[in-house]
Amino acid sequence: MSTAIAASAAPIAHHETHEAGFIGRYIFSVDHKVIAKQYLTLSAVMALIGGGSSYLIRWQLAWPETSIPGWGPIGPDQYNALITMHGTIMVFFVAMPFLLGAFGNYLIPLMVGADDMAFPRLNAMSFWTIFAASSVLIASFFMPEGPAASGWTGYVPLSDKAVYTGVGWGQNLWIIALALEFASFLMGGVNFLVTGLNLRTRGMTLMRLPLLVWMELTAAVVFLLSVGPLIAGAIMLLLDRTMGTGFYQPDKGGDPLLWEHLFWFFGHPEVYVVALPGFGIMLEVIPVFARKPIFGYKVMVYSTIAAGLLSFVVWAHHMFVSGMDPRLASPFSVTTILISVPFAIILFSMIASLWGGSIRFASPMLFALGGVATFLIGGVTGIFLGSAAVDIVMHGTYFVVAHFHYTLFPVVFFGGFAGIYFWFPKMFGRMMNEKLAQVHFVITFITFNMIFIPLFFVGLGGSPRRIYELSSYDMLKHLQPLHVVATYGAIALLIGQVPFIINFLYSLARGPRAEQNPWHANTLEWTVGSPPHHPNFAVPPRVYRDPYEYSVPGAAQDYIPQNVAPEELVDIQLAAD
Amino acid sequence: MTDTTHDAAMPHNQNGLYFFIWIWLVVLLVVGLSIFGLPIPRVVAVGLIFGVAAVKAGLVLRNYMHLKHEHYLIYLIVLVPVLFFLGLALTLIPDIVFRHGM
Amino acid sequence: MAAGAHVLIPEHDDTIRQIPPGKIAIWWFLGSEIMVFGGLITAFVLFSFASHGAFAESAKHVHWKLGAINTLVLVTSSLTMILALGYARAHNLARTRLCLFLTIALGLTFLGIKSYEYSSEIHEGFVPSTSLFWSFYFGMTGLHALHMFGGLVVNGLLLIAALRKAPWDFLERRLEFAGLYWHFVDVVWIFLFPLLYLT
Amino acid sequence: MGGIFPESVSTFGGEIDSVFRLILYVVGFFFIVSEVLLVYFAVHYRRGRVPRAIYNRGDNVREFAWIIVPCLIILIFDLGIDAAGHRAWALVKENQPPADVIVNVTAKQFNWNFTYPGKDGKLGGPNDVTLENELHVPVGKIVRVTLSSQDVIHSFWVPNLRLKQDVVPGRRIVAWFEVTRPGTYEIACSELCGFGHYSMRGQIIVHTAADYARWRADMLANAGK
Repeated sequence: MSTAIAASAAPIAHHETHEAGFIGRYIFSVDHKVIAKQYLTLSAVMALIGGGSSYLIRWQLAWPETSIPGWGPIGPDQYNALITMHGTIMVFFVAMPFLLGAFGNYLIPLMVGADDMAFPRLNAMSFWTIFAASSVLIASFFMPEGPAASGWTGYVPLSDKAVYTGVGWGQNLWIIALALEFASFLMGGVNFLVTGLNLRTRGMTLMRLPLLVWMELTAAVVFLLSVGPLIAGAIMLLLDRTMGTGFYQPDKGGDPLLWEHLFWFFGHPEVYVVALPGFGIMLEVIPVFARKPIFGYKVMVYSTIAAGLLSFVVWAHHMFVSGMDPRLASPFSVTTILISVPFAIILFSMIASLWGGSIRFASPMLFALGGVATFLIGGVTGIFLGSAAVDIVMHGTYFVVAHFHYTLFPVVFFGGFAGIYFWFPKMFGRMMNEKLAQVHFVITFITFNMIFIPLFFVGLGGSPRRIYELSSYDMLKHLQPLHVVATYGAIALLIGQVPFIINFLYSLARGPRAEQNPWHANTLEWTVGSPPHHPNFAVPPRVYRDPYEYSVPGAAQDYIPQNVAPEELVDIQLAAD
Repeated sequence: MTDTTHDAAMPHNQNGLYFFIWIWLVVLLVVGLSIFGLPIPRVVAVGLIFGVAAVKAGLVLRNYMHLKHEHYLIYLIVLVPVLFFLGLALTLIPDIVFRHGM
Repeated sequence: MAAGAHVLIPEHDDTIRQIPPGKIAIWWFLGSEIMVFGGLITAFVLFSFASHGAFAESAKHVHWKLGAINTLVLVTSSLTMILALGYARAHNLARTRLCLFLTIALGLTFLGIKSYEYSSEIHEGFVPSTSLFWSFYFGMTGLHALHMFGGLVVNGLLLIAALRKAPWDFLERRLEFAGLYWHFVDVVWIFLFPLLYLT
Repeated sequence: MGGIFPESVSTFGGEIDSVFRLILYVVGFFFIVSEVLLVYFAVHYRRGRVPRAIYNRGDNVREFAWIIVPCLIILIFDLGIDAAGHRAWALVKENQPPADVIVNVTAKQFNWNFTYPGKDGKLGGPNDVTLENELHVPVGKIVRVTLSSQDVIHSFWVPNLRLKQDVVPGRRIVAWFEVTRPGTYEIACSELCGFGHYSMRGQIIVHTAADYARWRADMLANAGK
């Protein structure tokens, strides 16, 4: 059956790859699988920088008067720069290249049955653009006045004039890095959409696409349509900083709230740009390890689209107390609450998919379920912030910090690690060590909660976020022990990644060879070799069924890959009988 | 993936139509400019000028960009962003135009 | 492999796949461009309402006649661009080259007039930092001019391809995609002109 | 929420806290149900116990009702939360009651300046008095603060009052509160405003009526000198 079909795929060489040397094959490759690995490497490097900065931030918050081991003391201006860079790096240079760049690039063509992205060279260009963006961002660390220090939201006028933060070119480079990053994902997003919509193989109708593809495509649409106003806003910000214009300066007739609106018009959808692919990974993993179809595939697709559309009409809930017209608050409260419904459907369907399953707790499944369990906390705490009245108290406090880490960490890291453990055999042709993976999960799960549950209480206690020292307020001093707990958690979380790094690097070189379909999964990427050769499919595959046909009654095997023709199925059946 | 299957729906030689549309575009430009000179209330003039601009844009989109022969997906790709940015503009009116609190 | 007998869902119901990939890509790109210019236009219109007539006052200093000429130039370049595609479809190489050449010439004329406008305005003392209107004026027309420039580069490459007798299907397809972009830039100007010059 | 929240000392603080509690109970219930189901399903349907899964796709209405009905219930509860929240929001932010005491608040990097009416009892006159980082108000009176900023966006945040309002340059944003208990409470800046953001601390000193009169007389006398 499928094994035989795919085995024939292996020997056919593609004129492009076999001619190319090392540079052509690994550096300026146009193969989506290589580009995906480049994205993965980039996001790993950036995650080390972003995660390392969280160590400095957490140490400073727990023991403000001490010098940070391995670094030295940091001042308030450095602290602001660190939180700015931590946010910018984690959202734009870790989450997006990881979930969209790496997994989207690797899996969309394979899952829809295409040989490569629709525009391979554009794909390479989008990677090298984000590479340039990352370089610019890292270069900003070495500017004389340091990197941008106005928060990852870059609120004006703080970011609008150098005098307010004392940062000159660091902030300009921050804008340029973001602009390049947006350009990169504009190219990438277009490529995703064309690949997912037009390069589907025969029989791969829209309603047979794996949910990860649906979610990546929705994320791409949401990104493409939401980033425009922020690009316009960033152009205005750069002009303000370099040409002396006054788009955001009230004394020149400008308005600081314009930036907030433009930023959050993008910023909220951006959360879904990151969250949806993370869910997509969990949704690929859960059916495989529960040996069950996803519960309510179609409604899940519609919910995804609904969440994508609704994400454009909720942005002002970030601005309830920003000084915008208070009459706007209640309509935006309602839309914010409405958007919880599609997400509730997605999460409940994930839980319902477990019912009646035969669940194997391999490491991808552990991370996927851990992601669902923790995202629920992020989801329900969002209701507090979505209610305008409670947001008066919660806005700008550590409650917000804990909330968005509880939404983004589960999708980016629990989802992302689930994806890595799941597709590592496909990507690198070797298996990872399961014991180390489980240790990694247990440490990550416990320490993550240990960091952010205390921070909810710091926020409820009234502590504003982004403050260098809690002890400058008498009313907050009693919250200090919570910060200490969180910092122990953060350090343990960072150390807890060591088993993963060891596991990854060791398995890369020495892991046992992976079979073509080690998890007995159905989607098309498992019907080709591990790792796949350059033209992914020797013969364009043909799709006959839905992506999650596990444990079909009467079938000999508990999985039926998408490309198994009905008559082949009959043959298997007869042989089994 | 070839273009030919898709473009078959489109009549072949359309150069005459393109000239015709161009004449309309020039006429509408003149119309827009003459509204600018008319002694009518500014609000009405602005409304008319943008009406004319919208008609011109529609002519270019439908004929030069062949939107009238396109799949509904292409319409969606154009219309959804227009709706989103109009929504953005409407939502910002109370803040930017009336400057709540100023 | 399986024969056609077991196709569970007929292939032709899925019309999206029949759109050429390049076309769908360029439209997605234009969709996000609509949001970029939409954001700028939104900001301009709202600030214009908020300015209590200051914008209209400043707008008296822009050279609306030059703007009108430029509109004519750009609309005409759209015509030559679409004619280039029309002639390419008719496999008339000489006229395709001529139309492409005219498009580029008209585009350069537009940029020339635009830079003359800029320099005379700057001589009159209107620079981006003069007032919010001028910030928008220079920002929006500058971004538009950058888009024009990008389009000119693409058209120039296409002209070179046409001069080198590139295959027809290549020329037809590229001319269509470059044309979509060029017409979009034209549409943007159709709105920018009344916004900045006439109101 | 004693112990977790700072003590509430404004007239509307209780309203906000009760909306918080309402949300806590509603989402807490659904949260616990979801987590319990998640863990129960995961443990109950483990491979060792259930060798072969049940094939159900949840693609008919009868099965999917298991998802849709809870979601509709959540939606109804959510709209209830919105209604309750709207009342509290309108009370705090939308309706400005007539003020007994008015103070202008000017935020700048990294200070709060509080400007009080001078002898003429009106703000904006030549004899206004400005104090740094100290807001004196009487208990049981409606205080209106007009917030403006000289440089960047700050945020006027008094946890005990349950009042937060961003201070935006170019705008004069009005907020109100009525304190129910005399005492000294802290004002924090809760919008990143530069390197001194963490130390942009102010105090709100709530006097009894008699104390307030005495303080005001002293202040005017000092200002006259």
